[in-house]
Amino acid sequence: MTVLCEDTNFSSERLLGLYRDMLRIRRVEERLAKDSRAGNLPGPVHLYIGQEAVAVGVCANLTDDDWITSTHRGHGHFLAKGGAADLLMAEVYGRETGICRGHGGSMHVADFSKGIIGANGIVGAGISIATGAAWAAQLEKKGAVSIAFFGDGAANQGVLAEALNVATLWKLPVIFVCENNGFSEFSPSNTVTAGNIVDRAKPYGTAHESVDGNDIVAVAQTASRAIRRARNGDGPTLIEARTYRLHGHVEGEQTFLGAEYRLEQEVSDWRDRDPIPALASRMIDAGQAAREDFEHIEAEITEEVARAVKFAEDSPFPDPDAQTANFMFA
Amino acid sequence: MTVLCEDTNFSSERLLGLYRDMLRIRRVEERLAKDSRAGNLPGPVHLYIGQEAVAVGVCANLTDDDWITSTHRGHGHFLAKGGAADLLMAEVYGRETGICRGHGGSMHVADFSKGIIGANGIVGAGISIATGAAWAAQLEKKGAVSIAFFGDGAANQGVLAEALNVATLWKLPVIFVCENNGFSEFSPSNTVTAGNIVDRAKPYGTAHESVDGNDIVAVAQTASRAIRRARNGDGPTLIEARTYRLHGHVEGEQTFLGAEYRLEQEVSDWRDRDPIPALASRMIDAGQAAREDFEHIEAEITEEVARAVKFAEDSPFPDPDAQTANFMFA
Amino acid sequence: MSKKRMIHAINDTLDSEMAKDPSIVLFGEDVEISLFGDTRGLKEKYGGERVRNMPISETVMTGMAVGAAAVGQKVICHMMFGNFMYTGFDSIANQASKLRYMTAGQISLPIVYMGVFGGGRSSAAQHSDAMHPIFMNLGGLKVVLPATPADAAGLLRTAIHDPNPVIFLQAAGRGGEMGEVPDGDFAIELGKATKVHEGDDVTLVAIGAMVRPALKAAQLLAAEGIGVDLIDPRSLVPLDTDAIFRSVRKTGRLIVVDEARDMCSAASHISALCADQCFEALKAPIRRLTVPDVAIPYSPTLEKAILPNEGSITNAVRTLLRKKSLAVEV
Amino acid sequence: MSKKRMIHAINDTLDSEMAKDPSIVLFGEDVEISLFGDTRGLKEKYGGERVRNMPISETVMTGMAVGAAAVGQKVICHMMFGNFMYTGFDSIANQASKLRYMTAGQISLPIVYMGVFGGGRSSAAQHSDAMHPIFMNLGGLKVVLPATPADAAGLLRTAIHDPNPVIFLQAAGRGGEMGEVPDGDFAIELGKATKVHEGDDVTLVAIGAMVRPALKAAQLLAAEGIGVDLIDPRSLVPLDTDAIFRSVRKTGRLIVVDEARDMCSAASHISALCADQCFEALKAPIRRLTVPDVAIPYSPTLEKAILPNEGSITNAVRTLLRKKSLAVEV
Ligand SMILES: Cc1ncc(C[n+]2csc(CCOP(=O)(O)OP(=O)(O)O)c2C)c(N)n1
Ligand SMILES: Cc1ncc(C[n+]2csc(CCOP(=O)(O)OP(=O)(O)O)c2C)c(N)n1
Ligand SMILES: [Mg+2]
Ligand SMILES: [Mg+2]
Repeated sequence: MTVLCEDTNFSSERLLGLYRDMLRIRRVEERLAKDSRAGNLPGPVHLYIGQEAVAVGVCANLTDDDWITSTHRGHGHFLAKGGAADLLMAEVYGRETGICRGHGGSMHVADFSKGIIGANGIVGAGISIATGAAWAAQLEKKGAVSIAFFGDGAANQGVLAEALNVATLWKLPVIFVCENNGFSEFSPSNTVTAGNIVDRAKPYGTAHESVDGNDIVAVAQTASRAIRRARNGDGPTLIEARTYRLHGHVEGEQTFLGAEYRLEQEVSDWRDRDPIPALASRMIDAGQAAREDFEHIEAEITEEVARAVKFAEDSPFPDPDAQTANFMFA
Repeated sequence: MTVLCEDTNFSSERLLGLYRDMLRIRRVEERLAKDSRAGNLPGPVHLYIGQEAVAVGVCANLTDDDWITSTHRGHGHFLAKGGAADLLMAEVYGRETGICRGHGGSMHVADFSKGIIGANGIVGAGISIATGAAWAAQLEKKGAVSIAFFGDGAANQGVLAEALNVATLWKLPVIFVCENNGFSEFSPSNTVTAGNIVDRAKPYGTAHESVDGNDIVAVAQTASRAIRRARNGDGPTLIEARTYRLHGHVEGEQTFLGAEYRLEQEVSDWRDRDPIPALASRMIDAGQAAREDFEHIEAEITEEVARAVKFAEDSPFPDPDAQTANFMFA
Repeated sequence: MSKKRMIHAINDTLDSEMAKDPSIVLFGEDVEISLFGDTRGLKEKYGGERVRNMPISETVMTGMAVGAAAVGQKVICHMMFGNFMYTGFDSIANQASKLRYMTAGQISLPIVYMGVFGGGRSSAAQHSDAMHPIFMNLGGLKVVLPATPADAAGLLRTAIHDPNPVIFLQAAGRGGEMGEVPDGDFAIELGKATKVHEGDDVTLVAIGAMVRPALKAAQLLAAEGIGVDLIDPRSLVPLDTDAIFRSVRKTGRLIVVDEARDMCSAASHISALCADQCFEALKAPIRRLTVPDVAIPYSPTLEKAILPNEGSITNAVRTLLRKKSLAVEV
Repeated sequence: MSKKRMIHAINDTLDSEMAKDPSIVLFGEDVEISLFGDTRGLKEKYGGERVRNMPISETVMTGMAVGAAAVGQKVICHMMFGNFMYTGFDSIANQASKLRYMTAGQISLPIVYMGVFGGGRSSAAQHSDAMHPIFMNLGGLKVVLPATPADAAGLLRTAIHDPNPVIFLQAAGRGGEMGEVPDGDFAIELGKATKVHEGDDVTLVAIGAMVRPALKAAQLLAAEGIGVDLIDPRSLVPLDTDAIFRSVRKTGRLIVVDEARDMCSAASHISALCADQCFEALKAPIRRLTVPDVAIPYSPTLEKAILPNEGSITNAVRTLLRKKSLAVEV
């Protein structure tokens, strides 16, 4: 019997914590998938299911004083960074009690009190925002870092090149985390993305690492190295995490897309590499946890999600008379 | 006695032609520098003096059916690609007879009949336009290529990364020619540009070459290889040509800048490497030309410039009543 | 005549024009599979060189359209959501809108920038702007907003062959709407308004998605004995001022219904035109029904409240007509 | 009081505010040496972390401003020419203008985007737009256009500390203009117009660079016995509608002078507001003096002809007042 990971940072307790954080994302989003199918959600949702190890692995190294920017597929980052499930759920339901009081919705969930600058409906936009937050962190000299999560599709936005250049020159404490899930919307990556994304750091002399994005321990370790460099003033890192989204680009896409754009075999291969059961098996195999530990967590999360749903369902929709233009200017 | 260049493409006659083309740019712009000092020009001018070998060396491989896009420092590209000195001069003077009938000015000289899509006041903008023209060339299947000239400063615009990616994926017949003159406006390149620009092609798997931009033969050969690849359907190339502008960023900058931003020594070192006398000496040393050849060319160019100036000076300013909104829509 | 959805009317028009004119090319993100369905099936018919998926790279994309059009292609540049035109804004605002004028008409630029615009579906702030006023202000761009499937087909056909850049905005809420579309290749001239409802008491000018609620309002008001002259301009550049002025001079009253934010909206401009040109015919203040100057909120209650609708339109008409004295309101 | 150029008034204001408030940071291309002089000397005083040269990367730049401001800095983002705001448009239009609203007021975004705008100096199409209407239409942005050195100082001081994004546009032709500036830290509230000239016959609202020719026109007309009430709104968002309405209700006549292109200009919007709110006071059509809907031409004869000036303003006033009958003009 060997421990799963020799890195002493990964105690059983910590690993179970990571498991819990991944499962929370999974169960919240499974509920949203169901809601979407049932027509309960006002707008579109892009689910993170299958990619949980990236957000959780990276955010495991962060505190509320660190900043993240996220994407249209942002629920996972929100929850992993400490955002509350009930506030998320109420937001996606469009309710007054949502984290943005219903003004933002799924693509704009943000909680500045937790360092969550927010999801973003513009592909690639979080990259520049995180770079700016990193400049602020550098000026404040408290060792905070800033993380930009973005997809492989977003890596084709020129803003990434601009950000790598300026962040490297200024040694900004920013980590660019590219979640390469193999698709840029409905286009397979290799049809729209030349070369390897991680290599895009090289011409600038930016630190870079590539990692299995479905291996939470590997992600956490890679991120930890990058974050340490950033906190030490050694500048940015580009991390490419290879992963897969087990759901579609957007929930309900089957109803309006004319064609299938991915192979069943591919989906099922990746389902076999689902990061959540993978961590559980590895822990059990290594004797670091028992099946009941996971059942216990499952039960807790089930309850948490049920509470969040009830909270959202019981909340009123925002009253337009009270709201319009309220938040236009500070 | 050895010939200057073993490449049989470089006969004495051709080399003298390249010399003439460089000298034309030089003398036209020296006149514009004088005009600028004298307050004769309506708007600002950014001179190409010192960089002539790049435009001439590249354009030596092109025909009127090929396309170029240029920059704010665009007179050299215009003339090298076959634009007429008198039409350029009249345009910069703001006259009705200018190539854009006074509507464009120095930063917008364009002559579509010569394949000159035009100078551009937006740094980096020509990159995407050339990429689009290359797509058209690919569709038309006549072997035309498209060249984007841009500066080292422009290389920090994200559009370069976007263009490298798409042009490589689509195998577009476009050559990205970065004229690295060491300055991005008034900022030394190394303060705003991380790494080597030529390396920015690598992550996409784009062909790339770096060349001494003051050596016209080297430029012409490098461009020739890239253009051959493009015409053969083998896709784009990024060329980095190292050069220097012997004048300032914009004529007259001394009068409004508070400080010097480059060393006299640096300027004089580069003056010693001026591509125009360099070619003359090399040809004379190799016995490929005699001093009188150059004197002859000098005399011809002097006359051509004088004619161009007279043409411009004798031309009326455009009549606003006849013009306004004339060119708004086709 | 056959009944179809607007999105299918667009798809059919693209298909029939591409079949006839090989110089028409179309590109954009996922245009092959087609998120909305408007470009579906075209790649299969016209091949991968003429119908091409782009990487997520709006900056290079809008500029490629300029380059390809400048050298002879008719380009359809599919931007998906109008808000992504902001991402690729430079080449629309600084290039496409200006290049013909700057070069004194050396070229035409047959580009259609297509996108979905406007609110109503909880797509939230970054997918719901009504950005036509911004493009109207740039000059050099035509701006088209069809309200029915037939108009979408007829206007798009004209737009594709127009030698100028056209912003073609399809209302988010209208794509799925059914309507009769004439068979065959029918085209509608840009700059020709339609009279959607006839009446003598008040002129309503309604734009894009606002035409439908305005028509319902007009029908309702007709039953109350109030005669509404309802005009759909269909294109905002060029704008059929004749039709609008004629109506306002008849009714003496004008309300403009526009889904744009209020400040510098199309409603502002049409109001201003009439306050200048129809002054002596006016019997009442000119009113605008627009969106408040905020981002579009996600929650349906909030979004519904800020968009003009049948109720707010009928109210506005009734209020305007009830005004016995024209007392100043503040 | 001391007499200074507008550019020095801006420089002094930046200096005094940065001295007092260490959370103010400033960045942009060549802000260290400073092309215009407005940021000169600040790096030497406040260090390279707070005053930073950017690479030519407007896309990341505007977004970095959002990120840094969202997490607590007061950011001055120097865009050089207003046209380059188009290059970095996405983060202004999709992020800065919306982020506070989308997050239901979780944050403030103290950013000043500075730039030079407008024509008059043969800077040609890509350096001469008057783009304030575009920013007005985006919502969520304040828009400030000082006409004198004193206003530049007082408004900029307020803008820097305003918790919202402010577009601060300095007229290209005005930077070198002298004017008395009060000593000390004087601030001018945004949304407060000034009455530049008093009169009873016609209201002129003039914006930015148009204030000076409008004042000259007012003085000239005063000598002819025509009383011009000349209002400079100074900020367009917020707009001092009270001051404008009060004047229009007094004079019954309005001409708006705006250097923007006509369609959806600030002139359109102010006209529309008055056609709605001051209707019963109006004695004559509302006129706009704006720029035709074309790119700004280079040649001085062409440029001069399209910009409103003293002559066209006096003519417009005389024509409006001469109208005995209010016959319809087309
Ligand atoms: C600027 C912009 N362009 C296009 C889109 C439409 N869009 C939304 S998500 C998406 C694909 C993003 O791919 P990737 O970055 O790989 O993220 P993933 O969806 O795979 O997580 C696209 C094209 C957008 N939202 N913003
Ligand atoms: C989008 C944009 N940003 C900034 C500028 C201002 N500007 C004009 S030239 C220049 C420097 C360009 O440097 P480089 O690309 O190296 O060309 P060079 O001047 O050295 O030939 C800058 C910053 C501009 N014209 N356009
Ligand atoms: Mg992806
Ligand atoms: Mg340079």
